[in-house]
Amino acid sequence: MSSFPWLTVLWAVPLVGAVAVAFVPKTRGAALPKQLALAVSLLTLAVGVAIAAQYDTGGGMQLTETHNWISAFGVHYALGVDGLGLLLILLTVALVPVVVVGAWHEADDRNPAAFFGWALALESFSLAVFSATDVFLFYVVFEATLIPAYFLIGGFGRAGRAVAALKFLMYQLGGGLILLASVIGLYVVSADAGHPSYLLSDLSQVDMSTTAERWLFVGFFIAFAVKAPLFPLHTWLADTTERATPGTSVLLVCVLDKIGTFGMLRFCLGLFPDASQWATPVVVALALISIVYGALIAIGQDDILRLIGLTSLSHFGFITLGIFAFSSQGASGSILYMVNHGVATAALFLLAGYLIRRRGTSLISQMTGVEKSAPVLAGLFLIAGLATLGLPGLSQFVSEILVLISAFDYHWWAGAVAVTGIVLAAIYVLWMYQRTMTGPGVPGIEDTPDLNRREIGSVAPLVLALVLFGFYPMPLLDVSNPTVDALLQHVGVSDQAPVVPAAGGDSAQEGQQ
Amino acid sequence: MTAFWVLAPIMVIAALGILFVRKAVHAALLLAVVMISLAVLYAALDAPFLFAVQIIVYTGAILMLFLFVLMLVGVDASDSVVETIRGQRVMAVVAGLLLGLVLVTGVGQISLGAGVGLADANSGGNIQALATILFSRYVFAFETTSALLITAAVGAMVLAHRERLVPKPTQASLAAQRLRDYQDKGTHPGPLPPPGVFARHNAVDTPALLPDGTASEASVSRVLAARGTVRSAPALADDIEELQRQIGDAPHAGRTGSASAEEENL
Amino acid sequence: MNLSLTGVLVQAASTPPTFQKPHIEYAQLWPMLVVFGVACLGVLVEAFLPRERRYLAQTVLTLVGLVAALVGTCLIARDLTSLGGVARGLIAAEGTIVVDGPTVFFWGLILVFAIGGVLLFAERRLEGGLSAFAGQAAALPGSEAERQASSQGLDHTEVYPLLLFAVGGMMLFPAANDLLTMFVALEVLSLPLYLLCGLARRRRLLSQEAAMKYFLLGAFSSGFFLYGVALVYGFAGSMQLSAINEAVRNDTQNQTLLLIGLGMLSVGLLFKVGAAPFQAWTPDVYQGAPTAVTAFMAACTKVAAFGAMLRLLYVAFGSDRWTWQPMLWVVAVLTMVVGAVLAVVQTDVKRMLAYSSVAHTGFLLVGVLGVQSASDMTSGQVTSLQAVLFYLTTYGFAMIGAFAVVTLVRDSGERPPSSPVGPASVVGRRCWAGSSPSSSSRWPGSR
Amino acid sequence: MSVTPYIVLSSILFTIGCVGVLTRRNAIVVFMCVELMLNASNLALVAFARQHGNLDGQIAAFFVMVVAAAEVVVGLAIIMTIFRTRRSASVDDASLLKY
Amino acid sequence: MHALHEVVHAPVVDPSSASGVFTLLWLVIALPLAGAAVLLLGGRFTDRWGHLLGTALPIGSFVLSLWMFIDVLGRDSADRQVSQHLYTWIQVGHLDVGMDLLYDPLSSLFLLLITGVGSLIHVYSIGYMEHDPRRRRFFGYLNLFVAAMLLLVLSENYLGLFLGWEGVGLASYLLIGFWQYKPSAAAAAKKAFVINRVGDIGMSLAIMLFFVTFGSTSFTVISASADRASTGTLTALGLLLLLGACGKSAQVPLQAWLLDAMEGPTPVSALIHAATMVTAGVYLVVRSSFVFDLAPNAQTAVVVVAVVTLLWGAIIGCAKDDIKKVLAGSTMSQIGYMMLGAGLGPAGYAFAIFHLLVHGFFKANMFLGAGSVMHGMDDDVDMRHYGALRKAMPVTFLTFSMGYLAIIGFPGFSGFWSKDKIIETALADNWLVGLCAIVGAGVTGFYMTRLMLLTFFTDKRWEKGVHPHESPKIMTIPLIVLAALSALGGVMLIGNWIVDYLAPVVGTPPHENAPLPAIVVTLIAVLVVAAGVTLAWFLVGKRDVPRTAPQQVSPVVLAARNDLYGDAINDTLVVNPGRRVVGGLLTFDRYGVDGTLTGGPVAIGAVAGQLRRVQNGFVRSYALSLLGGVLLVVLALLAVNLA
Repeated sequence: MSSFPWLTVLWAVPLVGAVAVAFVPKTRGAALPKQLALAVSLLTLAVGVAIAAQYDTGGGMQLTETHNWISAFGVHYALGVDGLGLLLILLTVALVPVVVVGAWHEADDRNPAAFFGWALALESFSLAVFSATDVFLFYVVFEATLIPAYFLIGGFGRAGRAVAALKFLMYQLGGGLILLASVIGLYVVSADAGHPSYLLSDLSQVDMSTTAERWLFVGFFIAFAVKAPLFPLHTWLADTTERATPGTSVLLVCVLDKIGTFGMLRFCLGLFPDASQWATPVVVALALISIVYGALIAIGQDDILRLIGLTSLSHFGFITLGIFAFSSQGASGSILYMVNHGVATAALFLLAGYLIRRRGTSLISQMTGVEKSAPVLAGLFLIAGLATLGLPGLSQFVSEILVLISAFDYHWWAGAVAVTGIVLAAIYVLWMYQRTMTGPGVPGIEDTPDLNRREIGSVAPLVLALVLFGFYPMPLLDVSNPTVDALLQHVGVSDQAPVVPAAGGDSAQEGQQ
Repeated sequence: MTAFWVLAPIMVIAALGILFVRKAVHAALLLAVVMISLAVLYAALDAPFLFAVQIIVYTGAILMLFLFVLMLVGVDASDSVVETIRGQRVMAVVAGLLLGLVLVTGVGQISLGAGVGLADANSGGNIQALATILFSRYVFAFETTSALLITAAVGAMVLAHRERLVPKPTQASLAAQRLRDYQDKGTHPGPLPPPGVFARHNAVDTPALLPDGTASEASVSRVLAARGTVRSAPALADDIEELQRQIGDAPHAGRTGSASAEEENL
Repeated sequence: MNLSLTGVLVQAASTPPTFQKPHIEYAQLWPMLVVFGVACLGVLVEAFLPRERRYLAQTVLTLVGLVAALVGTCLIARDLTSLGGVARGLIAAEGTIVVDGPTVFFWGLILVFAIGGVLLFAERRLEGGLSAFAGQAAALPGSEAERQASSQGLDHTEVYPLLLFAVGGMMLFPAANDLLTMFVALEVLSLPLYLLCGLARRRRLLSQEAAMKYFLLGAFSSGFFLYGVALVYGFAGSMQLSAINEAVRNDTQNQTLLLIGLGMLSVGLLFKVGAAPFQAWTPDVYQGAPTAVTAFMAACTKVAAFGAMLRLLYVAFGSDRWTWQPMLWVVAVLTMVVGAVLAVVQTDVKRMLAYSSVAHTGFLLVGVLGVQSASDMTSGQVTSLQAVLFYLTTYGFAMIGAFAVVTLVRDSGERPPSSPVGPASVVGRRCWAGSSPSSSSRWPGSR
Repeated sequence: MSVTPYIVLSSILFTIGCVGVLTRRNAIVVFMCVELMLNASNLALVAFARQHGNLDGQIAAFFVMVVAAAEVVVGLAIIMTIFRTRRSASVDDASLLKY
Repeated sequence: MHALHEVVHAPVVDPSSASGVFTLLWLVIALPLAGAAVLLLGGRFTDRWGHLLGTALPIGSFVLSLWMFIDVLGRDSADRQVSQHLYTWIQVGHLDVGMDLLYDPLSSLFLLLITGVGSLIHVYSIGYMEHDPRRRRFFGYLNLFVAAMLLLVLSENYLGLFLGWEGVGLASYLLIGFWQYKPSAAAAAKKAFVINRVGDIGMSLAIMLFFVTFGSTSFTVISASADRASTGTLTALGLLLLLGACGKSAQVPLQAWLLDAMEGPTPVSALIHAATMVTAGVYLVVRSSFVFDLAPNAQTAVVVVAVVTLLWGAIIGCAKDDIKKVLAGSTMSQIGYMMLGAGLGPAGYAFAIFHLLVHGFFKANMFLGAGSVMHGMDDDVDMRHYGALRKAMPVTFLTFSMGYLAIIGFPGFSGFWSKDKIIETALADNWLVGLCAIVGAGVTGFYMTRLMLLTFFTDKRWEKGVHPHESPKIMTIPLIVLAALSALGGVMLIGNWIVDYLAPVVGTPPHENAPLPAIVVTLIAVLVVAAGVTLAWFLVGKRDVPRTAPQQVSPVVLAARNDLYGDAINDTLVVNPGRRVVGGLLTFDRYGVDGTLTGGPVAIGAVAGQLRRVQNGFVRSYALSLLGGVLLVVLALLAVNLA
């Protein structure tokens, strides 16, 4: 394995790009920053692909870099990827070019250079989050992501965005503060155990008292539950997606919020396995509430962006459910779900953005019959929507069924409650589609232009991925499975055997007698 | 201790006086009483050098500076008795009493013993001993105080010194300016007419009458005009008529009329 | 009552006491001396250089002086181990000053922030070539003279020497090894600040009011400090911190004297750091003072005062920790709550930052509470002292940064957050909120 | 000779100074009350110097005088400035900065 | 169900791996799928020839299916199961789901039905949709449907089946809502999908339970070890599968969508909502025979659902004036028969499938016929506007008649054989169920006769300007083919062929002693049907039919017109409470959740707003607070140390 610092390059490229984009002289025209941003994001994508190419699906942390940072606290600059990190990294590097293309004109009336600069900065920090293997480093970049996110929300979008940005920031800071307390607590625990260290590999070996472990778990979990978000910490989500630009929402919901569930897997399970199991009933209950509650609330929305945002509440409920069901199907399903949800929701957000741009309103009740004049838009919107509702053949189904299976495995009622989510999803997706796309339309609807090439180009890769991974998800599962196995082994659980073992020689004979 | 028991009540009374006198100057003078009494107490406490410094520097220089500033601010300025901040005075007194109680009881309970006395330390002379300490152990602090003094000087300069940015106008230039204004803006170059000129009254609230009999608004202070207390000069004509009637007939018989009036007055 | 002036004078004449030339460790103290020296030079520049050349000269001179002092501090820090002793320090200037690790650290910190402050002082591109300081402080606000001073581009370049004097006092403050030096340092650092607060070019009324409030309350609090000095001196019989420590350790009598004295000393220091309930001046003064001064003041004063507080509480009263820790807990909690709660409702950004600095003071006080001796800990653990020092570092940078942004935004009104100013201010504000990467040094509970 | 009476006197004077700061409105008088507090401290210092038989207290008192001199200059300059602006030396009038 | 005691365990699915022609099994699915992809992604370039491609590919699949069928006929009956492993679809832990295909007698018949009838309908659609500007897309959707349906019946495991299951649902959704500009069409499409989703809950949970119980979703694995699972589990599985089947096959209580689904173009109704997709539920039950055979309670549930639906659909069919809705009600009813057969266990599986096949023929035939009528009547669907069309469109009339005779069970026609067998088996199983089945047959006779009379006989009632005409050849040829199949479908029963053919999959029906001789049952059924026909003749044929439906009708008719209040029940029980829950949750979210979480800061703000008043700007107040602080500090120190 080469010693080239691939992961550092991975987050450094977009960061440098962000600075470069932000400081492009205004006199050079509005297009230059966009082109530059696109180039940078594609370059990052290339780096991501290069990393994926070097990744050995055998599992374990790879491409690691470890340097002392603050030796007094045992803080390291440590990066590494495993299956989980790699998938999320790939998701991120793939989504950002899509967002750049998709949001090409979103910031035209303001400051495009700033918009794309912040977007790249967000990418950079997110990539660092996904590759950090030091808790402190993770915390630092975890918080750093808020800065670009705040400006993306507060600077661009619709009226009321400043309030939304503030609400976003307050929730995240609240969560971050609790996380900070836990991070400090972690330091105390590790220092008590001998040598203070923040390295994941060291921390996972530390023996903690049950009480300490539980407290720390709760701290970490709350922070991630705000991020993810889970009921009842979700109210920032809808406000934010309603006010921000769709591009921002994509970055926020499809990349940034994944940090929450990523953290649950990486830190809650990785560092506090016993406490995670202890907390499972509560977490599962919360996840189930999120699934049903998010879907029900989404049904009642009239703002299309708000609706899409709230669907994510439901989906994050699924992801959390899978994580805390403690089975390989659940964990792998959750990882897959993160990727698929990212892709599907990104497509949905972007298309909703195009729709709003065309119709001049985001209210579902004021849109009708768009399909007539913009069939491509409608078709893509439908596919993305169907992916969201977990239609088999589209990638989200695979993850959803894995999570459901694991939930059912955990307890039958968990599966039964979670599965109602798929009906509710059908209601909100199809009702939204029905009210926006179908019907006789309003006068003048014929003038609504269909998607142009740029717009199709931004969504087509996403839709393609949805279909591809719906029918052939194994490339993703191959990456995630070893990580999940290692994680579950660390937690100390193994999959439950089926009630009736597969037909072997002996048992079959018994049946005949 | 005689000096102490004599001076202590005086000092406390004088200090309390500072709290109650309304005029700032009185407060300054009462402070001077306290300070000078302090000087005496210093002397009683084997601090002759401080005795001198207290009188010369503190009372003589610092307090005088206070007085100077008081003069500038207005020597007869006095505080009103009414307390404007609600509850401030009560709270201040309560807090003060509490603090005094704590301090006095706390300090009064201490048992310091007889005390070493300064006979040894002052054996080589108080001033010499002080100087020795000052220029050896505390030399750095001493030098640092120079920074304080420079700061004070610079500060006073900054806040009080005003540079003249334009040359002082001479009389000639002022006159030239006045005529230039007349030329440019039509400003009246001469002095304004005084009130009452050509009117029957020369009171300040009576505008002067121009030769054509109209009132000259420039002759009355704008303040009065704003207040609306300017008297109308033509209205005063009633007054004249009245007088004329008293004097007697028509104006053409003025002379005789006036003569008869004089007779009446007599 | 041997009151006899003549006798004293006769004594003085007859037996001159033995005097020994004091030994001053110039090699270790020269950064401070450089600062004072350059300040005096600055005054001379003010006196002899023509007005139009003063700005450049003062700026360059001040910066050179501060940088030189900083370099010196670094050099001293490097040689610190060679100075020996358990505390890795040197008691200099006849025992009135101690140069040890924390001292040097505080020096460095103060100098760095002071350089930042000077740069803010010298900033005058934003207002059409005018600095943030009044053209002529003596001219009445709104008068013709003031307008003329502005139009002629007059500038109080005296602020640079004043700043340097203040920096000198700040450097002396945490290094002082006896109460007297500490008191002098307190005044040396305070007086220039009182003056600087009143020199704003804009909103002069507010600025002057801030100066007066700061001055009156500062003098009031230094009165308490001084009385505390007197009482502690009365208890211990000496001004030296080590002697006081000795007395605290041995003398169980006259505890009230000690306690009242300690309380009053604390009041003086708590006032300087802006802890509740001594925080009342902070918002008003921070708001009224020129922003550059606020930045300088907020960062440097707090560093210096915390340095002095650490030294006082731990060197002089360290053996009597249990007496003052409950009190400090109360103050710390009160400070955190008051700062955090009141910051929420402020509409003026400078006031908000002031309250945030109050809240930070509370956190720092918690850190101060946790300071313990090195032997109590396992190796590799972070000491509370380190934490406080680190926190001060980050806090200072955040404050300078935040106020620098305020300076920038001052005239442009409310800018959309996408402008280049926004990010920096949020970084600053987030540092204030204490949850950003840069100030994640809040380790109150580390044991 | 016990110095306790001196200390008690000094604390009384100090307290009076404190109360004066709180109750008087003329800025100059307020400042004079601060001076009274400093003087009270000085008295305590000098008394303790005698008690302990070393001259540190006297030196301190001397320094206090120097400091007070500088402080008075600065303070009065500030008060003068504000007086010239507002035509008032009352500390209550300077209350624009609040809330 | 006493028959069960004789069956110890169900046949095991034990396929051999594919060879020969069966290696092309994937191509059967791939061809229409490719068609769908080309047509949907190709855009306008494919407008000109898209429909031809879209028709050719299913025909290709049909040819392949036929080839395989012939191949398999030549094999030994034990050797008729073939599976093909394409690739690993999902593999996590011991969940290992392959993209596996299973070709066995059951799926072979379905293959022929889907591709055969499907191809015919494609051909028909070329004509029917000729003037629709989006014909290409229509063919794309149809191809997508065919591919999904083929996947459904070919998949070797439940997850793959579910993939096809949802795929046909999607296609159904797209095609019902094909004319999206009609709000009713869009609403109907959504309704169909959502109700199907409710059924999918059952499917999903069944899949989960399969995995948890057997560690696999493969038919092979599950059928081999099903007998070792507890009866409770198997019953649960059966009920869950039944729920899924109800959704897809429009069985009570999830029947409400089917009538609305008639908003789609008529070929869609023929293919999806009559011949193939809606029968997927029956396929599911039959395919899961290894579960149902071991879960008698689940079987009983199937029978109950089937009987209720059979009557429910028939009653609805009696009252509707919309020709397609009558056919839809009829479809519902006929699927009830199939479900009934499937619910009767090994005795009925083969007959259920048999009825399914012939129903596919005659119902497709009739739907296409109805489409042809509509084609001639300017898309009018109200039978009260028809009348005496037999002369105007003779081919349609004749072909429709074949279907009519088949569905009412006119002796000799295909429906006669299939329905008769089911009635016989039902009667043998339980006389009440059998009785209901016979009554259903009578009602079928009534409403179908009514339809025939209103459409092709009686007086002509069409408006001026409407010129009924025969459809073009491209539409009538498929009609003729289907009519022939409707008439002759009974040949499959010759020598009990279909029962033997399906035996490896569903088991051999036990020999039982029927309570009545078969011929008696047949006679009774025929007589009941004849009664229904006669009744229709008297009620409809002998009277004048008003152009508008009379409003003064009995409550029974009113209920039937309103789909027996299916929608009203749904609204009352589910939709309205749901709305209220959503509304309540929205309020709760805003004020409860958000209010609580943001309420804290607001309270702090209020307190702080009061507290900041303390900062009153007076320096003396500050000094007072400072002095207070001094006291605090000093007293705290004293209190701590001197107390």
